[in-house]
Amino acid sequence: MNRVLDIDGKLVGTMPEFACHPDEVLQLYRALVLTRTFDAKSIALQRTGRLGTYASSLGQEAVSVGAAAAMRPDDVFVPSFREHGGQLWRGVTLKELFLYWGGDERGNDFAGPREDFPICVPVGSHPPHAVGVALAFRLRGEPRASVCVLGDGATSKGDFAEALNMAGVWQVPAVFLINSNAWAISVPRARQSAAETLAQKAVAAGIPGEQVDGNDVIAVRAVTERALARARQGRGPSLIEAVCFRLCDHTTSDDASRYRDDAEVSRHWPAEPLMRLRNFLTAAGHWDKAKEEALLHECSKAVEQAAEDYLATPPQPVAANFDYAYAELPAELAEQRETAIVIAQGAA
Amino acid sequence: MNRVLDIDGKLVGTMPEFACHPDEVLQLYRALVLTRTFDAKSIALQRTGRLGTYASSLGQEAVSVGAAAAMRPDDVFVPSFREHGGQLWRGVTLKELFLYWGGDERGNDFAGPREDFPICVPVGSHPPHAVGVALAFRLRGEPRASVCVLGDGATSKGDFAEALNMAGVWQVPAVFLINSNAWAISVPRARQSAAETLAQKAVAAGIPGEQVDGNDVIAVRAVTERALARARQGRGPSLIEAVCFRLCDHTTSDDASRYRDDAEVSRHWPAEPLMRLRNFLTAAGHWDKAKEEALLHECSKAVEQAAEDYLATPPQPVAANFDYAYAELPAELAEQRETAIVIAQGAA
Amino acid sequence: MSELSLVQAVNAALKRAMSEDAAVIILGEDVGIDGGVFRATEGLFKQFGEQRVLDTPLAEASIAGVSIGLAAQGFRPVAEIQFTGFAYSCIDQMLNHASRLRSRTRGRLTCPMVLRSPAGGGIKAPEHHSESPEAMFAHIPGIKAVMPSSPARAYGLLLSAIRDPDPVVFLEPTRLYRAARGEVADDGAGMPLGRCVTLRQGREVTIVSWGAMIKEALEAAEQLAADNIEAEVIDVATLKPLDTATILESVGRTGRLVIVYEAPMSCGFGAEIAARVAGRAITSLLAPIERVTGYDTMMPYLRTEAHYMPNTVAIVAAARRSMAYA
Amino acid sequence: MSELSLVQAVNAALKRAMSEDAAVIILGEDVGIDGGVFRATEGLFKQFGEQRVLDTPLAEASIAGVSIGLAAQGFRPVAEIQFTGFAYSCIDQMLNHASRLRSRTRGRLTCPMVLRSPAGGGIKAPEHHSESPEAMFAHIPGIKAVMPSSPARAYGLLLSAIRDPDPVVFLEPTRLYRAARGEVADDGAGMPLGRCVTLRQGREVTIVSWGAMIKEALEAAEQLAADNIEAEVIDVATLKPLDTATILESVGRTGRLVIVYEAPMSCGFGAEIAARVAGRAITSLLAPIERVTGYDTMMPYLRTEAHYMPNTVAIVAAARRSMAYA
Ligand SMILES: Cc1ncc(C[n+]2csc(CCOP(=O)(O)OP(=O)(O)O)c2C)c(N)n1
Ligand SMILES: Cc1ncc(C[n+]2csc(CCOP(=O)(O)OP(=O)(O)O)c2C)c(N)n1
Ligand SMILES: [Mg+2]
Ligand SMILES: [Mg+2]
Repeated sequence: MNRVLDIDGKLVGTMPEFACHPDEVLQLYRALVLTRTFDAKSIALQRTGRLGTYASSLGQEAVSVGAAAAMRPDDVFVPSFREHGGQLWRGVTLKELFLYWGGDERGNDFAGPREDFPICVPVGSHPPHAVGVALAFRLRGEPRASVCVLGDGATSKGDFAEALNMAGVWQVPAVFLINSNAWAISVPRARQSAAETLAQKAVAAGIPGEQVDGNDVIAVRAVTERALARARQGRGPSLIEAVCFRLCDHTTSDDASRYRDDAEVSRHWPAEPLMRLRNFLTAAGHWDKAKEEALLHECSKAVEQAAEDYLATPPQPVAANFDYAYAELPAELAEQRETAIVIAQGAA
Repeated sequence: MNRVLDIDGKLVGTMPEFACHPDEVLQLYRALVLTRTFDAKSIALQRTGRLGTYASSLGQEAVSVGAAAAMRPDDVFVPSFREHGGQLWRGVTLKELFLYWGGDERGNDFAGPREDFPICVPVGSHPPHAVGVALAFRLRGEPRASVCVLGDGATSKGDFAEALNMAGVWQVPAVFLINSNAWAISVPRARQSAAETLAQKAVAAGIPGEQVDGNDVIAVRAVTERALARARQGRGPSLIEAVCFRLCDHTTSDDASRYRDDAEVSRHWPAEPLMRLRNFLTAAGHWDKAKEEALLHECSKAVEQAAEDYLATPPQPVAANFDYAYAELPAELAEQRETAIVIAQGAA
Repeated sequence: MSELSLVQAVNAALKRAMSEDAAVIILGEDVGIDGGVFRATEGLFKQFGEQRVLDTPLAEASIAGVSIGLAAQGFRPVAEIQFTGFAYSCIDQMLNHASRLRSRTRGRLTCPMVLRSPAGGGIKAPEHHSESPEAMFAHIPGIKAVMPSSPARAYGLLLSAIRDPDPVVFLEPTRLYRAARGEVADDGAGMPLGRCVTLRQGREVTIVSWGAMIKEALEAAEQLAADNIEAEVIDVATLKPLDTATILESVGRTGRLVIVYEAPMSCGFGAEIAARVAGRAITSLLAPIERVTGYDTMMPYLRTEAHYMPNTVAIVAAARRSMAYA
Repeated sequence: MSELSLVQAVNAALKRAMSEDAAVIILGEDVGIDGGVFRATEGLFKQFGEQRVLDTPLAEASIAGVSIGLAAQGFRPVAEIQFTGFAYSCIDQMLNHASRLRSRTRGRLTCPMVLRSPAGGGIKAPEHHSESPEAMFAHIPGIKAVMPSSPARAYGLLLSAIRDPDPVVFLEPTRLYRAARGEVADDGAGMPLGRCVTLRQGREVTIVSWGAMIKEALEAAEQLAADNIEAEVIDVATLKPLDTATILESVGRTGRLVIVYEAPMSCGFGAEIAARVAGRAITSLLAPIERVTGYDTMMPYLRTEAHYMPNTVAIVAAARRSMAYA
């Protein structure tokens, strides 16, 4: 299992090139903290009826932040629904994320990464999209790659196996990263597959697969960078299993205490990704209490501001749902659009 | 790669127990010859417009014959559409096979193996059925197993990966056997998957997988018997890749010369399964020209008789298609049934 | 008799079916210890054990496919698809295999399975959690499609679905899971499939619907009654096979028909009802057949989903249009 | 102008589209060297190379899924599903992703893909090779569904489908692939989607159909003409969005409607046509709406499949019933 920092933030692997620049590591830390701050706020908003069902990424922040940090701006991110950290790193705004989770499609109209895919709710159905995107890059001869993040449960879905196999056949520049957080709602990893590791799912497709400590953001970024480098060199796709743990409920509609012991959760807290990186930075003399407080303050200010902006955003007009159905509104839909507007006006 | 007899029929592996009884081996040989005889007749009937599109098993007879021979009568066979040999061994009659390929559902109403599944046309969609059947055996605590045969192309279908994974999780008594005949219509094995072997697809599901020479019926039976023994002992499912070659066109509607060289086909002829077994039996003194002729005569007599019976079978009444739609005919369908009968009588 | 919510009625029916027939087993995602995300299978894992309540890996196509194998072997699997938005992956298995196993083998193998799934919108859920695909399943020969609209019917129809010798797709109106409560006698009595249920008698206009929209249909009838317009309300209950007779009889009396459904209008199940009436009761029609439906767009995200759902106002308006027609 | 069979017209349209737009690429099973099992892509691999004509592994869901990724990146993938009986595996990808990409992202990402597949029976093929699932696709918001019935329309409509900025499911009538021949001008002119085509004018009864059944519809009109019954024959051509106006206008003149389709009757696309007419042209209807369709059973195996297919006799009878109605 690839690892750079151990639970206490001590160096146990070889430090990748990028991590020799403190700023790079500090940026990663900032991203983890911002993600967790967004997470807390989202849950608060949901609990008070101001956000829809929300999927927390508590304890899994390092997975998509590490992956996104390894990407180039013009690569394409194809996320599942728990990769807030990665989306933020890619340039999706906090407000856009709030809009999405608040049930507003405009949250998917990213001002930043225009080619990134929106969150995918049907589990395991997006890997084929990542293959298509990567195939487009290969056909156009562009040195770009797609990065698809999916869950451990998603690896059981046929679409994932089909996509991985096609990626292998066509040797497309795609990287598949598993957020292996030990649970698929109430189904534990052991009941999801008899495979010892999920990285070995790559063997079926004849592509490389490896595990990485998903709580070690430096390792995740390093491993993803290697995979992306291979992809760009035309050496094909690869699969990475980032092993971590879902410290939160599945979503705000879930009550994990129904199916797993708090004790198990507590056991995994010491391994969570923020503390170890903070310890590492502190030991290296790049971090201290003051900086920590400043960062927390900065993050919560940004999140609070975004939440305000989100809450101040008026809902879309009824017509919007019709106006984006097709490039050109068909006659039959134009009629329905009128009806909808009339009904919305309370008349009928 | 498991192998008992080489191309010339020389012993290169350890002879399995059953093969020490000449009768057992002779039975296998007879099954291979009967299958090929049925095959030739089917193509002849199709060419003369008396049978529908037909999928020949030329050169692949040893795969399903070997698998079926390893099964017990109360196991359940879940075939694809190229396992005539296995179906015949299981007790499906030649007439039933002709009826099926002639476009008559009664061909699936096997008088013999009542629990065997009918031919599955949607490629790769039947592995889940084999898992369900095996799960039923496990839940009832019966020492039975299901054997699913699928093609190399079928291994790319999501349902196969899902089924293999579920079989692994539940440790059901199922054996998945790949008729790895190098082609999926015009798509060569190399373009089907980057996996070096298809046996390694098992790694993704965490179950054992191995290759066997699909032209060596003794080896196929031996390997399948081992897998079935494991399954019956509650030690779970396994995957077997039987490597052979499709010496025929994909089906009678295909013209393989469009996409592959005859030279390649010729190169594989020497490895075909009948000759090597005949050589082995001859060398062992169990076979000679006279016996061969007698067998060929016996087989063609049986096949000709069955073909006659098939051709003499009147088509089903119009009502049949309605009478088997549900256990009880719904009112709306009863009306349609009457209409259909009237229309069939030429009136309307 | 005890008052149960619709999801509790589903749970009671499952428990009853499992108690009376050892061949009944449940499989699906999170149906075990968790009891299903809506608690439809709550307590069953504890009571019947892991041999009869199986959590599956995340693979809908195979949840259906494995059920087919189990059913062919004499089990009566009741498979749960967590939300109908994820049941589309099952269509291939249901259409190409489950629905045909009997006919394909001329009765040798059969497929007595139930595919259960919460359907419909209005619960402010994420995308894909508010789908109404009933018409797709009702188009599949060999399948039966059922959609209850009350706790009592959920209980009775689910029991019949489980006891049915053929594959049944059983869609449960998510919006009513907790909202709908009513007296349910857990007496193991099934309600016959293939029969519409007339929930309210009326002489002037027939309102036909199914699933959660029955709520709005009944509310509309109330409002119409206030204006002395007597609406008859029919709950289709079983979409396939459809009890055409009950609908034709009603329209024969009222001469006016309003069909209400939440799925996209085009090719929704209501189109089939309209087609049958237009094919057999044209002379009794005094006005055009009205359809109050979802739009031919995707279901909007939760913030604006209310605009998508047919509402009482629209149903009342349609009934009035029908009444006003001359 | 040259006389082409329907499948040759499809081939010509593909070749034309690929020549005029480098973004057009083809993928599917056996579409390469083999040229497709019906030869629809014959010669394209040779002419355009493996970069633009890709043989895929055997995985329908991902053939659709990969096309979505390609389309989002600006390619115009034309995916072939070898037979519609295997296209059910694509419904999840088409409904949950292809059809929604534009709406979901508010226009940021779009999905200009075409999913081509031979549909319909009557060619004595094995099971699953004779399916008519058009209604399922026509029920999906965000998708367009097209079904040509002549070489010229196959050519023009396919070109328009490929140039369309949204996902189009293009179902080709297998039975007409070689049977239908006609003059086709390979001039790159597309035919507008969303328009019905009136193939024969008539004052007394309107026969609406699509795909291969147009052949029987026209034959029926001929026979009716012999009895001085003038039937108008409309080819729907584009099922979604539906050109309701043309149908209503015709029924408004004739007052009689016979809808012909080979899919199972219940929830078939003709139900939607009937529902629209019953909702808007009820007063002009002089007789019940007739449907001549496939039955609500699986398509029988080839030996008896002829009994399943609607035929000219049945269409003529339905038209006569309609004419006789008073
Ligand atoms: C195809 C599909 N089936 C079921 C669901 C309901 N569901 C949402 S998340 C989830 C579990 C996913 O587990 P995993 O892939 O491990 O991702 P995680 O939630 O752990 O991040 C399920 C069953 C879904 N969204 N999509
Ligand atoms: C799901 C599905 N897709 C496509 C087809 C059309 N088809 C029939 S056989 C075949 C190739 C199958 O190859 P393989 O699995 O290797 O089996 P083989 O024919 O070589 O025995 C294809 C594409 C089908 N029957 N089912
Ligand atoms: Mg997980
Ligand atoms: Mg093959």
